[in-house]
Amino acid sequence: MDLLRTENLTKKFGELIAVNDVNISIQEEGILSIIGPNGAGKTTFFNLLTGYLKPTSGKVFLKGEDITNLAPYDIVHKKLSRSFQIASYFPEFTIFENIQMGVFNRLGYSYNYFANINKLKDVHKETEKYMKMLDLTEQKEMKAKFLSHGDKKILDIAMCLTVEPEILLLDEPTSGVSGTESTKVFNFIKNLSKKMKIVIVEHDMDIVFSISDRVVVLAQGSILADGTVEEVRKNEDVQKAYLGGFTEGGYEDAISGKSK
Amino acid sequence: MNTTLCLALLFNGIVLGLIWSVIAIGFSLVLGVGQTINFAHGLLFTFGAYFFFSISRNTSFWIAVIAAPILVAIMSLFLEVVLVRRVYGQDPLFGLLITFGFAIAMEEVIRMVWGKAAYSVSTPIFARGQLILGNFVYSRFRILLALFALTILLLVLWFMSKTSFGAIVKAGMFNSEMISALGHNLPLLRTLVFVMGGLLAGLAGVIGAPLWSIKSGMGTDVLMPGFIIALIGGLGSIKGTIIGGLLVGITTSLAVLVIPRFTDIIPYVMLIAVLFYKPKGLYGEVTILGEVRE
Amino acid sequence: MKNKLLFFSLTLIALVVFSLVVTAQEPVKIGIVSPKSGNYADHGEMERIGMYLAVEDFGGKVLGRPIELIEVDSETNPDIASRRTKTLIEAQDVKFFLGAVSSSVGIAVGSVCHELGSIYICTNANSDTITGVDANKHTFRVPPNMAILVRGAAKYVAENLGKKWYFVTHDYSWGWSGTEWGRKMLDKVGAVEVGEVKIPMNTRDMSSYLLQLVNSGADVACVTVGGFDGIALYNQMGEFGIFDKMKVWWTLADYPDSYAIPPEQRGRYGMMEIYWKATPELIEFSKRIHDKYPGAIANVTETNSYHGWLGMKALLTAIEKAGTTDVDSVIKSLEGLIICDNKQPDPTYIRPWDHQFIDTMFFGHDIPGAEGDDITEVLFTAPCKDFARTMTENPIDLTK
Amino acid sequence: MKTKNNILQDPYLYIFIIFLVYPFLPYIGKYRSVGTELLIWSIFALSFNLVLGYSGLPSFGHGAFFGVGTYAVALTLLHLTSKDVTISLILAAFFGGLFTFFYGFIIKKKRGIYFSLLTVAFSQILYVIGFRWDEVTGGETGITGLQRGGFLGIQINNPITYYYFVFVLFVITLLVIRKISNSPVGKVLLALKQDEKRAQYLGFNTERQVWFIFTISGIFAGLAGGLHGLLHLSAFSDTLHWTKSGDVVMATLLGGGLANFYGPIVGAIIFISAREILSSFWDNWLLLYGLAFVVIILFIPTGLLGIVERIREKKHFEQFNNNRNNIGSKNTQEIT
Repeated sequence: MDLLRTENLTKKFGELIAVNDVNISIQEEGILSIIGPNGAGKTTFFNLLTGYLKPTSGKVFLKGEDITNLAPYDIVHKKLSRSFQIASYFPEFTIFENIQMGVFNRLGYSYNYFANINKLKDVHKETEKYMKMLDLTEQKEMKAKFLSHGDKKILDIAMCLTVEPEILLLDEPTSGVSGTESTKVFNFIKNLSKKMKIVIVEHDMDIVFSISDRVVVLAQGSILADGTVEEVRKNEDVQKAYLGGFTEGGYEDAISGKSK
Repeated sequence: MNTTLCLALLFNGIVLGLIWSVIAIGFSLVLGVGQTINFAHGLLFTFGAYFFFSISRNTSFWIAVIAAPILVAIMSLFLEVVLVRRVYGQDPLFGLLITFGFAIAMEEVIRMVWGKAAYSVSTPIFARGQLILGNFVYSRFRILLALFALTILLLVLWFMSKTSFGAIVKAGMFNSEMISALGHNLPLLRTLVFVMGGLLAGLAGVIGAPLWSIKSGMGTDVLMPGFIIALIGGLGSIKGTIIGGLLVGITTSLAVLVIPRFTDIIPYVMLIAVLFYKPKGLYGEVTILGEVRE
Repeated sequence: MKNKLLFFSLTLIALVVFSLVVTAQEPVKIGIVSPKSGNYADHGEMERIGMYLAVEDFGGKVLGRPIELIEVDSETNPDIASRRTKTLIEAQDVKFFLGAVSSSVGIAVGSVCHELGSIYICTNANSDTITGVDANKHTFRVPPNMAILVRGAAKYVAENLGKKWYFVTHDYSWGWSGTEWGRKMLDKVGAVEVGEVKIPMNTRDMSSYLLQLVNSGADVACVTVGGFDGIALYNQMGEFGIFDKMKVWWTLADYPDSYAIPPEQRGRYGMMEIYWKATPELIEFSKRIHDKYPGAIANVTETNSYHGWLGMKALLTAIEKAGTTDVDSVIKSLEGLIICDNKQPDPTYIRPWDHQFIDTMFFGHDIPGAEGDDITEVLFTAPCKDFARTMTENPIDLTK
Repeated sequence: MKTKNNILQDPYLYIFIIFLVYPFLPYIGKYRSVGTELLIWSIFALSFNLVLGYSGLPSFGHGAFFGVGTYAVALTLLHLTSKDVTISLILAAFFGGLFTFFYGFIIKKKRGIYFSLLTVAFSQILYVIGFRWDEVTGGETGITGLQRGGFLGIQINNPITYYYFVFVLFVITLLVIRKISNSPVGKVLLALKQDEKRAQYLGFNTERQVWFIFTISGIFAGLAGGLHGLLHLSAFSDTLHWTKSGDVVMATLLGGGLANFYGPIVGAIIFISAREILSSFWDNWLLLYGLAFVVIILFIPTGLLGIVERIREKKHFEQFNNNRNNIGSKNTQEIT
């Protein structure tokens, strides 16, 4: 039974077709990467999966259950969580408070009007667990808005984890992150994939080809290619879509990412 | 209920709707492009009426019709540059409060300058008398004012859809960052739109002065239908504002037969009903941070 | 040593003299609650002018003690008016209050004064309830109420203006009282009602109501609409040519409202509480107002300024008569007081059982096109006592 | 446990003492009805700040729910035989909550400009009803001449006992609202104010949170309105008018409600007493009143206590800036 399945999922903004009749099914194991040029509809696709946008037509199934019209907060309770292209977190909160929010929800405190936060031992313990996991403990009392860009990305992902998802959708986790920190993010995602299904939207070809078990290529809102890293590399249409009819010689280096 | 009365009330609703639309358009443009709630719009309307009253008494009716809106436009330039410009992009409540405070203060200035009494403007000679068709009686002056309002609305409609400035203003509503990205000077655009709103408020004041007699508090009474029609019509949509104005005007005018005492509630109920089903308003394409998600 | 003793005794004497003078000089505090801001600020201003002139007539003193006027802004808001009246009583122990342009403020201030034991003379509110169901021992009311005004004019209107009446009612308690008294007079004067339209408070655009009036086929429009709504209605009546189709009778006509209308659009009949040319004293009083307060909205004696003057004069006369500022004895001396030098043809009498001032009223007609100040002609004057409510009609007991 | 010194730092202590001693203060103590008014407005501003300060919802029609409370008290006292005020105050809070419950459902999805304008629209509906439905609300002349009986038997008719009755309710309200703002829900509200989309993706139904907090603030607003009605023994439609809703917004902003829990109280005290003093000295005081709005928004948008918060945050930033440099350097050696 597949973990996540879409049936001719389509989204139109007026005449613009952002996602065009996408049928995809995502199984249990490994890391799936979704690549494609800007405006291919990757982020819109994530928004449709997680209930942020209502599809113009088509359906989304999570473990067989139809979640098309559910709101993000209901889908999150069904263990499907996602991070954001521009890292989003609570700037005025400290890092501890940011992570604590997800724990509040999972431990059922979201409608608790009277508990004194400092006395909630279970919340405290759980939040410490995540803080250790991300070695952010030294900056525990620092306001999130003062973090470096990379740390913000990690915090965003950490907040997704507090929901203990079975599927984690990561929207360009390393974009805008400098060399040293992107390796830190890269390793972090690597060991996460052991515990849960990970779907990444990514531009960095080195990461895509070294980390993914399966690659899906999106262009103008529809799937161009879907298969292992090797199959996608060889695929004619992918090369054409990516390079727009470059001369013969240039294909290989562009695809292999050396010229970056 | 005899039919002539319903006909008269329907006709009266159209007249009322057109005049309210002139007020609503100014509010809608400022709200659309500048994303600020301009609660001083009612005050600018009042200044239009007072300027029209003073100038028409000392000079001639026609000089006043032209001079009053221009004076109000200059005043709105001052208001935008000194105050409103500092609250663009901040919490919408700030824009609302700063213009609201300015309106309270300036209303007091009006009372200091023009005194606290109510004034009336005498109907110009050419517009006196009534249009009488059988027992359908209607004031000729009101019809002329409605036509004047209609011309203003059509002018703005033409200006917004046909001229390049109009196109930039419309684009400014969709995505203000895009406008500055394309090299247009966004702050200048917002100022010009605010001044345009002021000019429209002044024109509406010229219409309102003879109609509803002039008192310092007349701005707040007119502001409510103004912003409601702007939202019902859809922000920045001129067509929407005109249709919204007619809708509200006609319903309010006919409602006198049904619930004479509570006709003033009609615009508010219509607003809540429209925004509940169509958050962007009837013809609105843009929502300003109105909804978290669809 | 000696001069120190001398110095000490001199200061002692000075102190004693000073305290004596101060007590003798203890000012009589009078609170004035009238609108200084908001839409009715102009009526409030005229009211206060009348009061200042009355204090001036008394040379600024009563019982040999200086008069101290403490003014608070009612903002024509009953909530704020009652709070500020309460503060004056609590903090400055003010025993006497005057003022109020609207009935709601009048009722609110009256109930606070009754609760805390101060006298309140309501100078400009006409709703019947102030000397009716809302009356109390501490409240007096200067202007005539709707019963007097409407009954005083009804007979003349039926005989001279027309028999088919169409009621135009300001849709709140004051407006209803005018129409109710009009309806009660219908069969007495042989008139008949051909319809009614209710105009909600704070309406700007009167067209939808005037359209119902214009082809109602009535002879007379009996209008009880006041304040800015009244001005807007009067102004827009000209537009819809109401005056060509029927006569218009305003149950309560204020001079400032007629004055605000462009001359060629005037033409209403109406019962006025004062007519500035009725007596030489009133004409002289108007000149006095004009000279001292040129900026005022009306440079002749009109309802607000006259009643402000009359209310203050009655209070000061009563205090002089009672010889003390004790509230109960001043109430006693107010009840039944007759003021002869009230600048009117007949004296003013304060009825003891409902604390209503009774004097004369004037039925006038705005002359279309009249310029300057002399814009109304008086058709007849009527004594209020013939039309005031009797005990049977208004059974109230102020002693409780 | 609260250690000794931070009890002294807790502003609650000072506010408690000031209001406790107020009637006995020289000169100003005599103004008991103004003192009671300050307490009532503090309750109103605190509950309003749950919506504005904590959830970031720019409500501009909260005067409506205050007015509903005033009318609830007036109508129950008018029609109920016994002069006991207990039922009327409970009804005031109940109806405040009921109206916010229904209207909250309608606008729970709206934000920003739409939220402000829809709350103005709703308060105007209640104003027109209150102003014109003469048979029930007394219309322009309102409802007057009420008597203040006992509350559960305690006599609260004379000004002093009523002042302390309102003082007790004020203390209870303050503790309850402080409890809510320090509770998990308080944190959720602050979170949805900063980034509502993020909060939704952590599983919070932010629309329902907005709906509930709007209702809770309505309950307290209704209570404050009821106490206002009992203070003046009357009910008028003026508090419902949208221009009056500006007062509680300005009081909350002036005090620094956006930055500090006690901001609304400070704001209410300054704003209401300034209005009283100003209006008794100058005919055209509305000019200053209007300009105050402009000055506050332009120069101290986060209010007086907001300035305090900003200084505290600057210290917080510097403190982390220097120790972050050494953390930063430690991290990089570790990886390479």
